[in-house]
Parts: sequence; structure tokens; C-alpha cells
Amino acid sequence: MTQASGLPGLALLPSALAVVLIVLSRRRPAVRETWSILAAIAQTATVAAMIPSALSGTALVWSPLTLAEGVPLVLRADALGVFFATVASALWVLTTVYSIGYTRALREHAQTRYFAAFALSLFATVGLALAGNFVTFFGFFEILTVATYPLVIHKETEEAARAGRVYLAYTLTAGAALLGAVAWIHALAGRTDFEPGGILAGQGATPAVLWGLFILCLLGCGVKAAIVPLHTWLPMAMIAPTPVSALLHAVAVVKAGVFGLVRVAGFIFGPQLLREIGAAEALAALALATILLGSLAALVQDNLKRLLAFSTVSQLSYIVLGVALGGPDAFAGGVLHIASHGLLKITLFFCAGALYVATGVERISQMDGIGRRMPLTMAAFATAAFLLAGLPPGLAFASKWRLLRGAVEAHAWLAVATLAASTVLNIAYFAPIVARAFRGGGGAPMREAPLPMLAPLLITAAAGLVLGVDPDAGARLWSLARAVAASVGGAR
Amino acid sequence: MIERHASVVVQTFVRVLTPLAQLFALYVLAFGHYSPGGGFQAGVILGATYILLALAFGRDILDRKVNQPVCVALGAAGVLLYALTGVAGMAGGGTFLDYSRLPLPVTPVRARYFGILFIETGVTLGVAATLIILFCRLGEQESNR
Amino acid sequence: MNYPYWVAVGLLMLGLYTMIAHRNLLKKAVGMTIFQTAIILFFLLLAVKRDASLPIVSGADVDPARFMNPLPHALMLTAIVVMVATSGVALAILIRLYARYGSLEEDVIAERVASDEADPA
Amino acid sequence: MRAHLPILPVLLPLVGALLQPLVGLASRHAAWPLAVATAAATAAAGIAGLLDVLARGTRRYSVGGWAPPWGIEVVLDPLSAFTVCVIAVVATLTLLAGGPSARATYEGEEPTYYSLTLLLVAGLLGMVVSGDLFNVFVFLEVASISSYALVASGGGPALAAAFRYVVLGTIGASFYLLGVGCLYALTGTLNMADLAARLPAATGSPLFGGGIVFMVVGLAVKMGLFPLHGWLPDAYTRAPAPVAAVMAPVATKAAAYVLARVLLYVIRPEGLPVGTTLAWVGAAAIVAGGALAATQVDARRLLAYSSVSQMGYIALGLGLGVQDALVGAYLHILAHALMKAALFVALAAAVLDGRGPTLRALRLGSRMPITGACAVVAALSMIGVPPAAGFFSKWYLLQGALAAGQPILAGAILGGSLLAVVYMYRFTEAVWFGEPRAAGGPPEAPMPLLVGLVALAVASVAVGLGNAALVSNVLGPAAAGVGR
Repeated sequence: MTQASGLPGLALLPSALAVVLIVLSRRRPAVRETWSILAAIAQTATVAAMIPSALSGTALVWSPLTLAEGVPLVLRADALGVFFATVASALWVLTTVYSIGYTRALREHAQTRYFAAFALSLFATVGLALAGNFVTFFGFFEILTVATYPLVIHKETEEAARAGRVYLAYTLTAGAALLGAVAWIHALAGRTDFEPGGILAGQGATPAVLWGLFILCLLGCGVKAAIVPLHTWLPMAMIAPTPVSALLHAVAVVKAGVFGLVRVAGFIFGPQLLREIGAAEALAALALATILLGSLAALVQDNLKRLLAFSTVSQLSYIVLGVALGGPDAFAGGVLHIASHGLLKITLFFCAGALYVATGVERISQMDGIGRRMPLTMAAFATAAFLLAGLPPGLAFASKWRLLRGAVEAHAWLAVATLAASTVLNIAYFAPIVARAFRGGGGAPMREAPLPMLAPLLITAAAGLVLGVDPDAGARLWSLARAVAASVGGAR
Repeated sequence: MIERHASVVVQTFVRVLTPLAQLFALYVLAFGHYSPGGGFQAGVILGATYILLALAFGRDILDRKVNQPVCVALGAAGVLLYALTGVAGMAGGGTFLDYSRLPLPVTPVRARYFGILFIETGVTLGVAATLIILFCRLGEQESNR
Repeated sequence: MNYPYWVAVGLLMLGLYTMIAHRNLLKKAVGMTIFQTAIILFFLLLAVKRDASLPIVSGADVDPARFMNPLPHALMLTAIVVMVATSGVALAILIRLYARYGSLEEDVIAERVASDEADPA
Repeated sequence: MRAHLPILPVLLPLVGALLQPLVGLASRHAAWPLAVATAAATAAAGIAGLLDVLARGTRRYSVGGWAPPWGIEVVLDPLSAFTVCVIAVVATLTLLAGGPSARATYEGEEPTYYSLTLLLVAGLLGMVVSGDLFNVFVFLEVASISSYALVASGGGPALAAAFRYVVLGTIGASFYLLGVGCLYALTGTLNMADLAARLPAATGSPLFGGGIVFMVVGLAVKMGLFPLHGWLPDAYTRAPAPVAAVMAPVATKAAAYVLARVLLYVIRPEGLPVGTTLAWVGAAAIVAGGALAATQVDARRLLAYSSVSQMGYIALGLGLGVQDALVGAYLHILAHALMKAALFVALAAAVLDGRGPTLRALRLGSRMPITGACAVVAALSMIGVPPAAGFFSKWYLLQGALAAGQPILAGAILGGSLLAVVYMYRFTEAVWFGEPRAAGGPPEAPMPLLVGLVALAVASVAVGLGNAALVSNVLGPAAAGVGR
């Protein structure tokens, strides 16, 4: 069911306007930041307004213009799109507040470019979330790549330039692969619409062609989704300011890649077809390898942000795994993990940034006793870390539990074993940090980060707990995730 | 730099020949309709007379009689005369370069006759000016850049 | 019957060879002229007809079959003008090149251009 | 006036070029406004012509009142009207933007410079509207001779580049003329429409094959198609900045247009593998040009080799010959003209500011934020990032390659994008990492330059967003009927 409505277009308006307004008010920081916050709130509200219709199975559709002959620009607010857009927008509000505290405390340069690129990134993220066909998706996907580049090189040091070079090399190469896939799909099926259950089945394509397409898609989305061995850019990109790492490299950019894989698997190929050609198993195997390798790499990191980056690599593949398994439970669990990992990982990054701003600490080996000086921050860190590892009653527990149930149902015992092992590894790399933070260091005066930084991280940590108890609270994320899985028809 | 050729015989001869040759150029131009001749040939003869002057009396005489910007402008004016004759045909209701439709109070056949004459005049000017410029520029010892 | 065409082809090859193989720029320009002349010859040969006269209409005795084709001549008149202009530009450039670099040998100029670009004075 | 629309795009710049030396006698400051006004009038005539053709169909114009096939014919159909608009509009913007740069380069000799550029434009537009193969040659040479002189006006190293350009350009033009001679010998006509009607009866002759090969090779030289691009890098690199800005975007496009016109609308060599060869040569050009561009340290040479690569896209599309590929090639003529113009204008701004031409010394960044931003937009269009125009031309080309069953050529298109990432990244990085704004000195490029540059960058995106209308109204009909 679809219904024509301008609402999906309206959801893109705040961030697009914000880019212009931020540049125009570049000489007045207070005004500039007000625009950012207002845009974030407006965007969240618009996206949230589309949740009821998405839940009822009616996708709002807005198609204002034709991109190329036979290819309309379509924005379509289905359950999956609204899910992702909600997560990204809501976290943008908090990140903006956090950013203001961060940039002011560190007296960052080029703040106008920073906030404008941030708004543009969110514009692209919501756009690709709501994209109704693959071409539209690709457009926003590429804009996202370009918009995040200035954020990665924000420091303008030689190291940042190198990271930016690697980042663009990876993501734009992936973009070319994805363009090949999109064009091929269009040539094959005559359209690239995202349809629950896929559009490629019954087009008469040979398995070899389908495999070719699948590999192109995997290359295209897999880079942003940081699937091993396409993940190397992510730890390097940690040179970016912490709010960027928090929102973009834990939520928007990497999730855009994963989201693309969900779209490809569920809405272009369809779980049925993926399984028929045997691509589902290959994807699952890649996901399992990434989960383990990411966790293992995280174990040996000393730089806190790099550790978080490798943890992200690992956690993202939970989502990929859910998509690859394809059953209703696994698919829903995977989709829900987009939210749970986003919420909890952003908390961890917020904490890392708060530590850096308040004490200048970047390495785990310097963190002895820091919990005494910044008890609130470290409490939030500990909460988020253990919840992310999958301990109940966190949001990640909710998603991982469904994932596990899906794996059991599919008799994917290797996946079950990997999930269990990964939980242990998660605890193994987070626990030492927490232990170190609360060991010794007595007597140091309490000195938390400024309030605009502290408040967001406390809110996200608390939200992780609350949503863990009831994943359907507030934005009804769990219902949305289930609706996605049901529509795709997670083939048995 | 082309030196002045200090020979009384040559200078006198050129002095006598130049006006005659220029008159002949006009004749070739006007007679082009009926016999071999026309604008191009007339232009070459006209240009040659100035080159002859320069050979006999030195380059300076050209700068006095037709300096280079003027010469370029003359050449452009010649081609412009050609183009505008064509445009005049458009004004008379024909297509570009349709001389039979020139807005003149004569029959189309006569109009075509005049049209050719205008155009050949333009060609004469253009060719003569081009020759003079080529002579001056290529004869320069040192380039300015 | 077609021998004249072989002359045109020969001139064409000669011109092309001179343009490509010779290291001296002036000889390249000469080759260019030969090359263009060969093409003009080729076009004019297209107009040749045995036992035909110039297409000048005089009197009532008009038999189009006895005229040569005037069109290639008209075309080549234009082409000659174009050729003169091209040669003029080429020579003008050569004069200035010689004034600047003191040589018309390709390698020498290339060498001096390279040092020019390394240190634009 | 409507009846004269086909001839106006040639007539206006021609008259404008001739007026320059006359007006120059009176005032040197009038040269630039006069040139821009001439070009703008030409662009207006071109746009009026396009609208007229779309509303009323193809317009044929017999020069001098002599009917074809005896007289000279000028034809405005959707394709030629479109190409006229591209060349005239881009030339207007680059002449406007190049003004300050030209003033700095040609102190006092601006009338000559503008006269030559307008002659170049007149020649290019003449190539496009001409309905007669020989007249194409004449206009080709008008354009070429003007550009030889323009390149040579750089002096020093530019002279060597200009001579090379003269030699290779003459080979190209002469080959084209030779091909025309072959076809004339075969059919006895030079009028394109007449020729198209007569040629099918004569396809067996060796003159037919020879004529096509000569024409295609000649035009390939003129459009800078790899491996016949030898003149292009040096000419674009050493030409003065304003000349490169005017020439680089449009000069090769007119030759590409003639190639399309001759191969697809006049000759249609069904039995010969001309199209396939052209497509593969285009693919080679994309890859080789891109690879060469990626290794350059001089920004101008980088852009020149990127032109070699981008002309490959056009050749590939023309060679494939299916509807989508043709649309892609035509759209790329516009897209590439816009982005290359923007990049060369940005470079001219840098040179004006005493920067460049090496990438290392470019650094527009914080000193010229608007110029830098426009250059980045053009660079993104070159890479093919949506919604810039460069993305959509590649999209159509990809669709065409896939429809023609040539996945390897599709791969070459994507590979070209990757190479574009590399070389445009190097360019963009040079733009981004600016040194802090120096005290004093103008903080941005001069206003006319900015206006032209911003217009070019905005047009790059606008053409991308509005390409569907352009394709369904202009390019689709232009390609319809000739596409395989």
C-alpha cells in the first residue's frame, strides 16, 4: 500500500535548509548552532510523524521529478526507511548539542564547514533511508560519501589528509561498483524499485549474472558497512573530531552501508533468491568472520577510539548476519541492531570525547583512575559497554537475542557459536577499560566535561537501558523492525 | 627591419609605378565580372604596391601611410563589408548572401551585379590589408614577446 | 588512366612522411604544404574529363557533357586560401620560435622549452 | 527574423569578431564588453533556434538563395541546435569569466584576442550548423587557425605547442578533406542530406571505406581522441589561462559533433566495423587518458589529459550507437563542456592570483572559498557524483553499453570514473588544503570571474537535475531513428 504525500520530502527539507542557513550565518556562531539544533529537531519530528503510517503498512511516497529517463526520484517512507531515518535523526539532535560543547571547548577551527558538512551528511542519510529506488539511494549514498570527507580531514594535518585519501579511495571505488550494480539491475529489470521480497526473481537472469550483481552490491555497500577486508578505512577515519566519529562512523555512514545491504538483500534480491544462488551462505560466512576478526582486533587496541572503531566493525556484521540468515526473527533482530548498536556506540564515543575534552586522554593506558574524576561519564561508559556486549536488559540484548533465536531456528550452529564467542570477546575488551578506570586515582578532584557534552551521553545511556526493557517504547522501533521482516517475508 | 633602398632609379620607378598599379588594381576589381580578375587579384595587386613602397623607401613609410592597427581594422572592415552585404540581402527579404534581394532600386539581376561588386570590394580590402600585415609582421626581426 | 592519382598519393605520402619524420620544424612546414597540395591535386583530378572544355557558357552551343566539372576547382580555390592561412600561421610561429630559442631543430627546442618551464623567466 | 535563426549563430560572432579591430581603434576597454555581448547574443540566437526547432521541426536555410544540393545549406535540427546552444552558452560564460584574466595577459592587445576567440566560436558554430561536408572543412579551419594563433599567443613554450598543434591539426583537417573527396568522387555531391540518400547505392566501392576511414581519423585528431591526442596536452597546458578556459571546453566538442553527424546521420556504415572500433578506441581513451591524468603534477596538464579521457566517453557512446548510448554521448558533450569550463576558469583565477599551475602551488582553499567550492562541484561532476550532470551522462552510457551487450565497455566507463576519482581527488585536495588568507590582496577572484564560474557550477548541477526534460525533449528525438 502506498499513498502520495509530501511528508518524505519535507523530512529532507530541514537539513537541506540548514546547510544554506549555516553557511549564511557563518559569522555568528550562536545563530549558526541554533539552525543546526532546530534542523535536527524538525527533521526528527517529521520522520517521527511518518512512523504510524509505516507501521500500518502504508508507505508515504513522494516523487517530485524524473532523475533520468525511466528513473524517477522516489522518496518512500516504508517501515525500514522510517526506522533508520528515526534513529539517525534522533541521534543527530543529541550529537548537535554534544558538538557545540565539543567544538567550543576545543576552540575548533572551520566550524562553519564542520556544521554545514554535518547537516549535509544527515540530509544524505535521511535521503538514502527514504529512497524508494536504487538510483535515488545511490545518489544520496554518494552525496554522503562526499559530505563526510571534509569532516574526516577536519584537522587538516598530514595524517588527516592521508585518512581522507584512504577514505575516499575506498568509498568512491565502492561507489563505482555500486553504480555498476545499479545500472545493471536497471538494464536487467527495467526498474530499480525497492520492493519487499525483491524484484530480480523471475527476470531470467542466470545465476552467474546474479552472482556478479551480488558481488558488485557487496563491494558497493560492504565498504561503508566495514565488512572485513573492506574495513581498513574505518579505524583510520577516527582522526576525525569525536562527534563525527560518534554520529557518522557509528550511525550514519556505516549504517548506510549496512542499510544498503538490507535493501539489496531484502528488497532487490529477496531472501529467497539469495538463498537459491547460495549467496546467503557466503554473506553469512563473511559476517561471521568479520564479527570475530573485529572483536579480536579490538582486543589489542590502546587508542580508545580505534578500539571503538574495531568494535563497530564487529557489531555491524551482526546486522549483516541477521540479513543473511533471513528468517523473520533473525531479520528483525538484525534490523533492530541498527538502533541498538547506534544508540550504545554513540554513547561510548560521546564518553571518549568527553574524556578527551576534560583530560586530554586518548589512550586506554592513560585511563588509570579516571573513573574517580569523571564518575558520571565512566558510569555511562560502563553501562553502554556492557549493554553493547549483550548483557540484559540492554537494547543490544533484545536484538542479539532475536538474532540468536533466528540462528537456532535456521540450525546455523556456527553462527550461534560465533555469537556466543563474540559476547565473551566484547566483555573481554570492555571490562579491562572499566576496571582500569575505577582502579586507584583516589583523591583527584571531580571534573566532568561541560554539560552540553555530559547530558547527551547520559540520555543515550539511559535510553539504552529503557529501550532494553521495552524495545517498543517511544518510537516503536521493535514493531517497525518486525514489520520490515514480515514484509520481506523472511522466506522459510 | 626592412632597410630603405637608397637607389634613385628604384625609388623613382616605384614612385611612378605605384599610382598606376593601384589604378590597375581598381580596374581588375571592377572588371572581374567579365574577365579573369576580381577581388582577390585586385587585393594582391593593391597590397603589393604598398610592399613595393616599403621595399623602396623602408618600413617607416608604411607606418606613416597605414599603421598596423589601422591596417588590421581595414582588413576587418573589408570582410565586414562582405558580411554586411549578405546581411543586407536578409534585410531585403532573402537569405544571407542573397544579392538578388539587396534593397536597391534595381532589378534582381542588376542587384546581383552590385552585390558582387560590393563583396569584391570587401575582398580587395581584406586581401590587401592581410598582405601588408603579413609582410610587416613576418619581416620583423625581433618578436615583441 | 589512373596514373595521376598515384602521383597525388605519392605526394601525400611524401608530405606525411616529412611532417612526421623530420626533426626540423621548417621541413615539417614544407611537408605540410606538400601534403595539402597533394590533396588539392587529388580534388582537381576528380574534375578531369577527356575532350572537355572549360565550363564557360558562351553562345547557344551548350552541351553540359562537354564541360569539365567546375565544382572541385571552386572548392580548391577555397582550400588554397585555407592552406595559405595555415602556412602563414605556421611560418609566423616558426619565426617567433626561432627568435626565442635560436633554433628550428625539434630536440633543441624541446630541451630549451623544458628549461624554460622549469624556470619561467 | 525567425527564418534566419540557423545562420545567426555563425553570423553574429563573425561580425562581432570583425568589429573588434574597428572598435579597438577607438577604445581598448570596449573589447571585452563587446565580446561578451556578441557571445551572449549568439547564445540567445542559439537558444531561440533550439526552441524554434523543438516547436516547428528542423529548419533548413539556403545561403544566397541557391537551393541544395547546388547551394550551401545550413541546417538546424535538434542535435545541431543543441550543440550550438552548448558551445555558445559555455563560450559566453568563459568569455565573461575570462575577462579579468585576459586583461592581465593581453594588456592593450585585447581586441586581437577577442577577435580571435570570436572567430573560433564562429568557426565551431559553423561546423555545427553546416549541412555541407566541404563547408564543415572550411569552418573547421577557421576555428583551427584561430586556435593555433590563440595558443601561440602564450609565447615561449606555447609557440612549440602551437606549432605541434598546427602540424597535427592540419593532418587532421586534411585527412577529413581527403575523406570528403572520396565521398564526392563516389556520389558527386557534398550536401549531407543528398549524400545520405545517394550513399547506400555506393557502399561497395573501396572509395567508400577509404572515405570513411580518412574522415573518422581526421575528426578523431581534431577531437583529441586517444591515441591521436598528441597536440592536446601541450596546447591546453601552455596556452594562456584565458585561452585554455575558452578553448578547452568547446573546441573538441564541435569535432565530436561532426563525427556524430557524419557517422550516424550521413554515412551510416552498416557493413563496416566503424562503430565497434570507435567504441573500443573510446574505452581505451577513457582508461589511458585517465591514467595519464592521474600522474600529472601540473594542474593544467592534468585537466588536459582528463579531457582526453572524457572525449573517450563521447567516442564510446557514438560508437555503441544504441539510443541510450547516443543520449549519453550528447549529454556528455554538455556536461563535460560545463565542468571543464568551470575547472579551467578556476585555474585562471588561481593564475591571476599568482598561484598554480602546479598542483602543489594551487591552494585556493581558504583564500578563494567560492572559487574553490565551484571547482569542487565541477570535479564531482567529472567523477560522476549525482546529482551533477556528469553522473547522468555516464548513467545513460552505462545503460547503452549494457543494452548493447558490452559489459566490458560498461566496465571501462566505471573504470574511467575511478581514474577520475584519482586525478580529480589530487586536484580537489590541492584546492582544499589552503594556507590561511594572506593579509591584504583580494580575498576572492574578481566579480565577473566569480559570476561566470558560479553560473557554470550551478549549471552543472541544474543540467543533472533537469536532464530528464532535456533528454525527452531534445536528445532523445535527436538520437531517435539513428540509434541501432
